[in-house]
Amino acid sequence: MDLETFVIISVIKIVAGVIILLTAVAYSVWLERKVVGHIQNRWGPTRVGPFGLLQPMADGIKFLFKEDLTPPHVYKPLYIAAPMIAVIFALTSISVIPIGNWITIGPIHTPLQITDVNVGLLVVLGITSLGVYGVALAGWSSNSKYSLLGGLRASAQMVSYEVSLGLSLIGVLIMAGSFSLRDIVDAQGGTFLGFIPRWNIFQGQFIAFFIYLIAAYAETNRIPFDLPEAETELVAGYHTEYSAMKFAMFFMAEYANMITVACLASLLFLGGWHGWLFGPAWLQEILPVFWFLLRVFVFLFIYIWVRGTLPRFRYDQLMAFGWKFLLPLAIANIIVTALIVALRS
Amino acid sequence: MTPDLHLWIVPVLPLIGAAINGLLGRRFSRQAVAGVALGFCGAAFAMALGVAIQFSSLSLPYTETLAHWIRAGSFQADFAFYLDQLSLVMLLVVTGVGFLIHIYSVGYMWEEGGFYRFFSYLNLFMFFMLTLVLAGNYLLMFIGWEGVGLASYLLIGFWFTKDSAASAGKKAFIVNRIGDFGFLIALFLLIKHFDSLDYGQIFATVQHLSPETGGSGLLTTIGLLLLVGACGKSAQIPLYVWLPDAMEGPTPVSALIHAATMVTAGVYMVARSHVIFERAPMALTVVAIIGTLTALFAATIGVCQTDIKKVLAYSTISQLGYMFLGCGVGAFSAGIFHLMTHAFFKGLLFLAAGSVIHALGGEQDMRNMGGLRHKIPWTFWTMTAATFAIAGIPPFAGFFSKDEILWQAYQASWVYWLIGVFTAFLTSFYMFRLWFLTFFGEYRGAAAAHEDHSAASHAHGHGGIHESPKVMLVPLAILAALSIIGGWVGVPKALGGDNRFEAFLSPVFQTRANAPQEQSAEGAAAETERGTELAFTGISVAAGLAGLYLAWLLYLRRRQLPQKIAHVFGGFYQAVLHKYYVDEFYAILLVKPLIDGSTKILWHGIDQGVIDATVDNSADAARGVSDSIRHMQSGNIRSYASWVAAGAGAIIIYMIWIGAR
Amino acid sequence: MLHLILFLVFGAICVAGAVNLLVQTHPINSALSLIAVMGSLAVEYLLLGAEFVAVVQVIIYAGAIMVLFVFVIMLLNAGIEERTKGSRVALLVGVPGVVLGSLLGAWVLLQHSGASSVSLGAMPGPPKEIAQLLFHDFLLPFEVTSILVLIAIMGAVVLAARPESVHVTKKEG
Amino acid sequence: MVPLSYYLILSGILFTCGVTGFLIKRNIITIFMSIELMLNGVNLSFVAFAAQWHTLSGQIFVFFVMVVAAAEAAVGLAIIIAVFRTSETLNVDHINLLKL
Repeated sequence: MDLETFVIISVIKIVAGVIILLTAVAYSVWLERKVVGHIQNRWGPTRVGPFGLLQPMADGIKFLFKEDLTPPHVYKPLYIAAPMIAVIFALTSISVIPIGNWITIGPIHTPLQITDVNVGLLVVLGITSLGVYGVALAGWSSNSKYSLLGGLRASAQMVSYEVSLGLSLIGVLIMAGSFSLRDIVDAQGGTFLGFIPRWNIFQGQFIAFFIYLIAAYAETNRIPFDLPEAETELVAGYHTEYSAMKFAMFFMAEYANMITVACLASLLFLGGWHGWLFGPAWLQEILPVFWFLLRVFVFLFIYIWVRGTLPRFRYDQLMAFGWKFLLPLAIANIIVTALIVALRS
Repeated sequence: MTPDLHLWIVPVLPLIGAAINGLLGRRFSRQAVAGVALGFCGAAFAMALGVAIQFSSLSLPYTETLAHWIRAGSFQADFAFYLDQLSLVMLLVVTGVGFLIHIYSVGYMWEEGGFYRFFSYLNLFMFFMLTLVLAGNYLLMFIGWEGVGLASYLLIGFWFTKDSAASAGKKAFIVNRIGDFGFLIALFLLIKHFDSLDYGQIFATVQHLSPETGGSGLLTTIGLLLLVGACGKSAQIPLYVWLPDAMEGPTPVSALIHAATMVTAGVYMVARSHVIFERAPMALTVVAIIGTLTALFAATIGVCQTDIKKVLAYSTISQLGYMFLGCGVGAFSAGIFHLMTHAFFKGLLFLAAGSVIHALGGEQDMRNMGGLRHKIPWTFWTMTAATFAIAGIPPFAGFFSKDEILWQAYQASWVYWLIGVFTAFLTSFYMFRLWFLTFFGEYRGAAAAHEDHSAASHAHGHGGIHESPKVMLVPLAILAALSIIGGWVGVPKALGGDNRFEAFLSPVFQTRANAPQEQSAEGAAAETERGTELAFTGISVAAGLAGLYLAWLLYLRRRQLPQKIAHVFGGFYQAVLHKYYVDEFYAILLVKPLIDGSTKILWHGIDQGVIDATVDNSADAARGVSDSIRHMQSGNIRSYASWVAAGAGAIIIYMIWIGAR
Repeated sequence: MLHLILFLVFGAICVAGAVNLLVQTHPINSALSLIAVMGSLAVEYLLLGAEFVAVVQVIIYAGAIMVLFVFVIMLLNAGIEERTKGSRVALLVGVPGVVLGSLLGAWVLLQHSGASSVSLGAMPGPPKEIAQLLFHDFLLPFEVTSILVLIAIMGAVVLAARPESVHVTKKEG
Repeated sequence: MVPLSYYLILSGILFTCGVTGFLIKRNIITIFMSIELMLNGVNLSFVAFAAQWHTLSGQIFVFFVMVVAAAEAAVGLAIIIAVFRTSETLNVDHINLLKL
């Protein structure tokens, strides 16, 4: 493949990736409102389009056309930059995530992934870890006590849970022996005992998955760890002073992060795109994508389900839980996994 | 073939005891301390007996190397142990007598403070003495040599709160240093010329050398230097001055260290080095002369002493002189024989004296004693055995060994013999003087004793004159038995015996180059020799009996006579009473110049003027410079940082300059 | 060529960020400039083939250490730095001095190492080989640094904890 | 193809900026950041030399530097908080208790 083809294909992938991601973000918002509504015995959005399916469009239009309000006494450069930072890093991290196996369209044979980096997982982690700046700077530059408290909470919480999150993945890395997300998924192919798939979650990484799940909720500031935006105490936390499109950016960033996390969970623990393949050749190329999206959907559904079920933690509980329970557990998991792998080889 | 004896365990056992008592003894009860000390010492004795039992099956000399110690080029010194007949005799004497004295000490020291400390030191002494005796090379012997000096220092100064005891300890230590200095130089010479300190190697080399004629030569030098060391340790002229003062220590210490074992180390060393001495006739002659002079000299002083322990101390010096005389005339086995019997009866004498002192609550002056034979009969009878032994009355132990030495001395020169016999007479005299003054007549010290009783620092809790406890009497009895029969192993041929002791030791000493005695002892001359020997034996016995008679006459029958005699001899008596003013002489000649030199030159001149001044002035200079520089310390972090950066910049520029050159 | 262009672009960002760190009076701006420097340094590492180092640079430096800085700036609400005469003098004397020194150093380096050069992807740093080095050849230093970090954690907790208050919930990441 | 010296010059510039910042800045946090800048400059030359000599040891040293930097940041920032708590200022010119 020559350079021109490479550039063209990459641009196509990037555009497609962004569009798919933004659509997914929009509809996961819809999904959340709908599901939470049903959990709370309400209907959720119903007016715009059938089942309220056009509601995300309406929301987008509303955000675009509202007045962009800048409060006085804010530190303007950062006040403007903060939501951009948040959304940029949220969208960037999708670039190394594969959503399926290789596909062949005519003469072109390409992976379903914007770029395959051999330290892909670390790239995702690195970009995610930069996302905290959006929240922190937003909180500080707003020059409001609620925002500042939210920003402080967010940065402390995200830095703390990033440790557990990173450590929970090491077990998976030991099993796969690679940082490349594609290699990790490939390592989970096949079955053992005839019917159990070789997903990491079935290979002793259940505890790691559990840690990852909890840490991921904290990383994305979701209930039950949504302390930074706790409306009952901090009004709306770090985005109290934001409105219109800037607020929408934070919103998009949060849901994009959720999707990234869901993708990562599917890839690392749930066997990626492995699944039942049948039918003609073209179907066999598409089916992995379907299986992968199905997992992501399930994961997102659990996100929403948890939101509709659990109350919010207290701040000291949150910190104690992260440092005193999850971190030792993650380390223990690493030790046990490493021992097993070392003994097996 | 040869069984592994693990000789190293013998010295290490008392060391363990010393360590346990020294480190933990403070918390132990007295019974436990005594148990530990006796246990380890007794184990060493048992081990020594075991060695003796296996002895006949050994190929001698038996050597055992525990570990390498020093390796420098071709020179090598190991932790090696060496066992032959000589070592075995010493081993048995040291452990046996040492064990008995340990037992005795339990009773003697029971009331004293620092009980655990005493036994720790005593065991430590045993360790070093056994190291000295069993060492396989001169270096290890030197370790033991220094170690017994240390233990002796500690034990002499055991009552360190008493000024005289502390200074006596120091004196012993310092005088011994002079001897050790000679010993060390002898060792250096050995290393230089033989590249070894190992007995076997050195003796094997030396054996092939012919005797040195004339008064100089390597072996003579080494021999004389070794003799200096021996003189220090064995209290010979001119280094004997420490031993009388050493009586400040507890009496069992005097018995063990300053009579039976440590002071004989010099004799042992000379006997051990006989191969060297035999090829250095000049050195051997010096040994004999020094021995003779010491014997006579110390005996005369002993005549006038009134302190019971001092008499015994000078007696010890005198007897050591006998041993040197024996060695000096080439009769090493006779010297060792006398060493052994002396260990028995002199140890016994000290222990019995200790028992007397114990009975009188600390009284040591014979003028305050008298008539004690009914009050402390056990002590009296054991002491009697020892006194007869040392006086050379047959068939007590001392008779055989002393007679052997005198006979051998006569064969070398009649002068030695004459002085020896006169000394034997003096010995007999002052010993019976002691005996009569202590045990006969009537008691002269009642009032004094009672006053002492309350005032003496180590007075005993129960009043009156009393016999010592059993734990003290049993060793006395055993030693008394040994004093009586101990000499029978060496009954000379002249008296119908076969001198088994000399025969036993002969493998060690047979290597002598010139042995006129042995050559002449064989053959036709033997019969006439025997008659002469018998005659001489008669003379020495007569000398001993004469001493007994004179002592009886002067101190029991005609009590006023000694005063008159002292009056008649006037100046000489004063000189003898003051030990010939040797201490004063040393003080003027050696000690005072040393102290003055140290004070004026080393202290005021060098230490204060040069060393202190250097330190003081440099400190002053540093303070002056700091006073001006400290203003740089502004408290401003950035100014500090600037200095660091400037320094780093300077280094970088320098590096660039170096690189660009 | 592409390599040189990328190097120059991100090198320029580095230098600009570093200079901005000096010029800015508000610490948060300095911190953000430093993050920019670190990010572009990560790209420089990528150009040198050290992709693992590059990612770790982002995660640790930009993602953890600088977050800590920003956090502390926010916590202490550090204000704008005041200027005094001394600092102007330092600027007038120091900046030309620094520029001169840099030029001198650059000249020396150019003189003495002109021949050697690095090409794109010349030496990839695969994580496996790095792990082999880190956990095998450099195991002892690695363990020592881990103890260092442990001590640092405890030190930070002790230093930052308020002695009088019991419910200290703030954590240093 | 980029000459090694370019990387070294960039590293030197970063290091010099760090030194300068350390000397001219007054805010203790900024001073601290200058130190981090210096460390980054050094790291760059480590990686450049690692690429130059085709050995990974240089990269390993970068890790160690990072760990030390992290430890330093944790302790240093804790000290800054403690200092701020007692003296209510971050200006190093006002923190001069070490003065004579």
